[in-house]
Amino acid sequence: MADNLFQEDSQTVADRLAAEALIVDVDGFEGPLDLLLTLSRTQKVDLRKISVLALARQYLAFVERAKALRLELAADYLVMAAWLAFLKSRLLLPPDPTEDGPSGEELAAHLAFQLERLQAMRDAAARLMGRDRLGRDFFARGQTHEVTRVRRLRYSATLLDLMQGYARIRTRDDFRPFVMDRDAVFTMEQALERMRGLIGYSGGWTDISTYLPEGWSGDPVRRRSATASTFAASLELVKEGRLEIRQAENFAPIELRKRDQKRD
Amino acid sequence: MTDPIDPQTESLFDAPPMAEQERMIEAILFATAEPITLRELEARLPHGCDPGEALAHLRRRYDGRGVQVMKVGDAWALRTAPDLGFLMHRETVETRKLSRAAIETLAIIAYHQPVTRAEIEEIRGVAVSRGTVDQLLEMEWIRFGRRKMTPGRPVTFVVTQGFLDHFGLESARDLPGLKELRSAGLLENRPPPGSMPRLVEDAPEDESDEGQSELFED
Amino acid sequence: MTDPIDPQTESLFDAPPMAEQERMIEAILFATAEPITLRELEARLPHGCDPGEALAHLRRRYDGRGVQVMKVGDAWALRTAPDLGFLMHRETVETRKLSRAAIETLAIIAYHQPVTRAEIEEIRGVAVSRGTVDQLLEMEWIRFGRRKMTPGRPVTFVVTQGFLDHFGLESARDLPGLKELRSAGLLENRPPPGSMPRLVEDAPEDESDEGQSELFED
Repeated sequence: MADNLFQEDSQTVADRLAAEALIVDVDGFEGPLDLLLTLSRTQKVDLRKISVLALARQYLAFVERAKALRLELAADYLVMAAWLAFLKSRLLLPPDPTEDGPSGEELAAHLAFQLERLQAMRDAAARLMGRDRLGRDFFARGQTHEVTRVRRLRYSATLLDLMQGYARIRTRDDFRPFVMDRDAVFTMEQALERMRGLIGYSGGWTDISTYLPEGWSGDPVRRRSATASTFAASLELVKEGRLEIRQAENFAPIELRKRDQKRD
Repeated sequence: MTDPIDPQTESLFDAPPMAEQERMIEAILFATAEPITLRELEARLPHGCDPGEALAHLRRRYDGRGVQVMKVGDAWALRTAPDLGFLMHRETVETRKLSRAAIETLAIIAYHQPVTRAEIEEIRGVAVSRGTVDQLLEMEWIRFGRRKMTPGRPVTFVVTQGFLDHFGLESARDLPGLKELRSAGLLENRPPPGSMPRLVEDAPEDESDEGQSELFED
Repeated sequence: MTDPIDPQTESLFDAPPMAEQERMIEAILFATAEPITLRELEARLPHGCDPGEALAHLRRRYDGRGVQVMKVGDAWALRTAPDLGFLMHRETVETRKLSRAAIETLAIIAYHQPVTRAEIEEIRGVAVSRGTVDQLLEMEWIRFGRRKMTPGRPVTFVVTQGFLDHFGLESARDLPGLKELRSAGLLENRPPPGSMPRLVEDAPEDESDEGQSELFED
């Protein structure tokens, strides 16, 4: 490929320069429509009076030159070239009455419309960017005073919510009036019973938490209930003279020891 | 847009007219993030301007307006008029539905007041979280009643006047009983298997009378 | 200082006098850099105020001043007069340099809105890169409009209040040359006749629609 590129001796230097100028530009084009718009400028006429036939010739010549230089053109440039070749033949040949579809003139008109519309958008974009702009020509307040938002929560409940809530509880009672859901409550009675059984085995000072029943230390609600009842039961046992209790300082662990009955 | 005097068309040596200087200072004070000193103003204005005089004009112009020209140290700034500060606070009220636990606890307190926490737990069948009670206390829908004359003298809860106002009740006795709830279709109409459910009106507890009367003491 | 009327002392049912409403709006607009909608103003003013009328008064008052009351879509903002920009070198914000593709895409969205990605590509004759759209979205100059009621229900793009604010436009109807472009038929979305190649590779409508919806799923 590279070799071939340097063997284009048949071309004059001027030809090559002209071709290369366009090729270098190819990168700068945003697609075939943009290239067509640029080519149309060489006609120096109102876009509405543009000769689409001439434009098609220019475009095809451009593609030929690019091919001659073995330049790979993107597919859409080639699709456009094929279509323009078709359009050119339509514009040049007398219309075939058996053929359906739009006439060459209609197709040319639409292409001219597309070019004009693209040019109009470019002009509009330029005008837009040339306007007085915020932060460049006019300015917003520099020293803003933020609004202090005071958020207030309000809870709502209707009388119906209340009654339904109550009804929910009472109907549950209808079916098991005296069975309470006390899964999460470890009563003082339970704790006392448990402690009475356990204290016989403890010799030295032991952290009260070791007396918590199994399965009650995970869930915070259950742990709280078990801790409270175990503590209350311990106090009860201290009162009975069967246990000693101590705490080194605030929030330090509470420790228990079996009271030596003999020393009493 | 207006048609202001273009400073470029002015003679190179003449300062812009005072009205124009005032406009310039107004724009600068508006757009700067910091208060600005006279010296800085002078540096930013076209040559020959008198920012002191222009400021005096501007200050007079804003006299009594919603925004005022104020001196901050030795600098100048535009500030909201002090009496309009209240416009800079925006209170947003968010309404949230009360949790089921809170509604049930509230309902029990309303129907059984005065009621202790242990009693609420017994009726609901689950422990009452501290947060639920605190929330209801904070909303001022419940308050502490008198202590119960039982061992440990536990505190009781009663509903407040605010509660009655919110629910459009004249008294806690206006709360419908179970019979009415049932006839209103709020309860499934099933014959209770054991004892009739306790109705508020005929609640056997001696405290209930006491509680209601307590409610209307204050 | 002046002795403004304290709105607290007003009757609960009377709105403050118009002059006072004007002061309040002045203070609110001065306090912020963002445009504020009429609705927001109404919410922040005492009950019964007429921000629309007060704004009209305020706008007249600032006519020709160094600061102006500008309408931005359905919102209002105070901005310095554009002719005084030369004084604000220090406040000038460097705007990100937009690519030619981004500028053209922005103009097409502004003039053709609501417009689909496929329509933008049709006008420009090339695929619109995702980065271009992302950049414009990020700058908050464009946003998604409602979906088009065509097969595939593609999303559309429209310009934002931020766009209007940046370019000093009251509404998208005030875009320069809009009327002329419309009467010249250049804002029409004319379908290409028959065999014409779609200039964008992914030709058929439904495919490109699919691409778009995919892009905006999140």
